[in-house]
Parts: sequence; C-alpha cells; structure tokens
Amino acid sequence: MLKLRFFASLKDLIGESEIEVKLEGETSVREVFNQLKTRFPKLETYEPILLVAINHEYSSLDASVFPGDELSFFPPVSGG
Amino acid sequence: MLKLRFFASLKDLIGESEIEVKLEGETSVREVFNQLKTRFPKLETYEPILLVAINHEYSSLDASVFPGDELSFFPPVSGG
Amino acid sequence: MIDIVDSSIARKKVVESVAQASAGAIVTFDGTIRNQSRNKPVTHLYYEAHPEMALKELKTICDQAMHRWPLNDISIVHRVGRMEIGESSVFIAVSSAHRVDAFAACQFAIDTLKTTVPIWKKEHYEDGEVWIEGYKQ
Amino acid sequence: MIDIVDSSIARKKVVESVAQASAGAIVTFDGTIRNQSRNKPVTHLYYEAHPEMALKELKTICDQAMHRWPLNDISIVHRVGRMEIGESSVFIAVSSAHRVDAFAACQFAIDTLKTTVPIWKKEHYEDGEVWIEGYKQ
Repeated sequence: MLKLRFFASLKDLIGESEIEVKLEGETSVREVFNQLKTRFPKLETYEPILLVAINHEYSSLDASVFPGDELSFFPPVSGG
Repeated sequence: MLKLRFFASLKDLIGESEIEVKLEGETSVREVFNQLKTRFPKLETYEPILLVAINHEYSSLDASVFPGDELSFFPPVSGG
Repeated sequence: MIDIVDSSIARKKVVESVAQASAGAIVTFDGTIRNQSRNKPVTHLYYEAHPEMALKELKTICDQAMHRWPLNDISIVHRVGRMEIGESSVFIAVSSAHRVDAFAACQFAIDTLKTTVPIWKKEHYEDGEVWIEGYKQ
Repeated sequence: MIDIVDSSIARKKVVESVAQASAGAIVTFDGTIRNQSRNKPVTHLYYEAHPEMALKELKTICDQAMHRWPLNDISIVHRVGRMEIGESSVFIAVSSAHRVDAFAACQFAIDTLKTTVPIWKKEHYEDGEVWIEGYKQ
C-alpha cells in the first residue's frame, strides 16, 4: 500500500486529506499522479506547480516510491 | 550670559554638568572652547572629536553664539 | 524553540527563549493578519500546515541560520487554524552579540519560510474564500 | 511613540503602539546589555542622555523613516540610568504592510540612532568603569 496525503486547494479538489492506494512494487511518483488524474481530471492544471514529498522530504515526479511510503502532494506554499 | 552644558566624559572632566559664562555680544564657539581650555587644559585632547550643539541643534566650532544661547559640548555618541 | 501552534502565539515567551547574557541584540519578525489583500477587504484567514514536514523545515531553517551567522539563538513559531485581523500568524526571534547578524538571520528565516515550509493560507472575504498559492521555486 | 525612560522599557506597549489592521509585518530591535565587551566581563552599564536633544534626534529618525519607506508606524524608546545584564537599553518597533520595508526601516533607525542621538554609555567592570565613545561622523 501507499499512503497519499493532500493539502490546501489539492485537498479540496480531492475531497479527502488522505487516501491509500494499492502498490506492490516500485513505481514512480509520476505514475501515481497520472492514475490520480484519471480519477480527478482537474489535477492536470496542478502539474506545472505541484510539489511532492516522499516521507516528509521534498522530492519530484520523477522519484521512485515503494510500498509503505507516504506521498504528499501540495501546491506552492503560502505560509508566513 | 551663555549657558554651557557638558555630557559623559566631558562632564567628568569639567566636574559640572553646566556652567554659565559671561557673554555680551556675538562670539564663536571656538573662542568659548579656547577660553575653557585655559581653565581645563585636558580639553585639548577632545578637540578632534568634539561635538557641539547650539540650542539643541548640532553645530560646529566655527559657528557663532549670542548671549542667551545654550551651548552643549560632548564626545561622539555611544547610545543604542 | 520551534513550534506550530493552534492558538495565539505567546510572543513574550518566544523572545525569552532566545535571550542570553552574551546577546546584545534581539530582532523579531511578527507576521500579522492584514485587513486587506490585493486591494480587497479580508475578514479573516485560515492557515493549514503539513505538520510533520513543516516542523522539519522550520528546524532546517534554524539550523541553516545558526550555521551561517554567529547567533546566540533563533526561535520560530507558526500558528495554524483561523486567525482574525491583527493576530500573529508567525513570530521569529533571533539573538546575537551584534545586531547585523540578528537582522540578516531574521530576514533569511522569514524569506526561506515563505518558500520552503509547507503551510498555506486561505483568505476569507465577505463574498467567499481563496487558497493563496506561492510560486514554485 | 518616542520616549526616553529611566526604568524598564515596556516592550509590549511599544509593539502595541505600532500595531495596525493594515500592517502585515512588525519588526522589532531590542538592544540588550551584554555580559562582556571587548573580551572583558561587564558588571552593569550606565547610560546618560542629553534629554531634550536626544528626543529631538529620535523624532528626526522616525520622520526620516516614515518618509523613506511606506510604513504604518515606528516607535523608539531609549532607556537611561543604570542597567543590568540582559536588560534592554533601546527598543524599536516598526510596522508596515510588507516586511522588507519594516526590516529596512528598523535597521536604518538603530544604525542612525547610534551615530546621531546624544546618548552615551559607561561600562562598569569589576575593577573600574569607562565611558564609551563612538566615532565622529
């Protein structure tokens, strides 16, 4: 399994703050994101600005994820 | 009359925070300072760094003072 | 002190957390909720964080600041949840022997926070609300 | 708020004096008494001011800062008399819509204060005391 977490406007778009997806071996963040896009087509517009973190470390769409990982998707930050 | 005020190490050197000196017409700050030097020869060492204010406005040794003015002498500031 | 809190930031305590007998300067940055944004009246704000990651990124900023400048200490506290006009969303305190270092580190901390720490704000207006998004670095 | 006081600076009140609903940033500078100077232990400090002139010069700094940057407000309070290690000798608070202006104005204020405001400090050590003098500009 792979845990996916969403924040801010992405959480609103998905309608959940986290979901679990099946994962039995290595895959890429991009592959996970593409599968999400088939369920949530509006994610398309996020692709150029999307930020990704694997297990609380900033990462990228090209990185690999493994079963048990936690993957966070969010828009550029606006704290402060 | 002319009121003279001294601050910080200059006050310690003079031994007073203010004194009055006779003045009946226009004179220069330098002239006042030179007369003080005859009473307090150690003032000599202050001449290169001395700051002067006339009636609470920064001024210089070359400025003129008149009876009733208040003249302040002090070393470079070190507040903050 | 590094923290993410969901009620008023105890600014006095944050300042006290960096006070040291060998410090000659304490510089603080207090980010306060403005009553307008992009020329539109704001009624209140809501901040959300990725809590574990935000704490980690705040820690990284403090480590970097301590490494780059000769500081006594640095503390950062960010608040999340709903905030009213005038309340503090973030408070940073930096102490150092000499003031230039405290100023530089405090500016670095807030500038970096605004680009690396996963926290987002939603502006609420009379007629709606909008998630604010920064720029991807 | 511009003031010269002879007891503890009420820092919270100084911050509150610049708070405004349209301000998004408050930057403060707190000058604190260090336990050493020039590698020598300091026991306490004594500050003396030319009171009328110091107030006037503080006012000039605030006027210049308000003119040079789009600030909401700026307050400066300097303390005189005897101060113990860790106490604040000067406190500056600046509020503005955007943080860069508050940072710049706060640095300007303390830098200028240290060269133009007629206040002097005397450092006290275990074995004596020395008036500190700045540099003639």
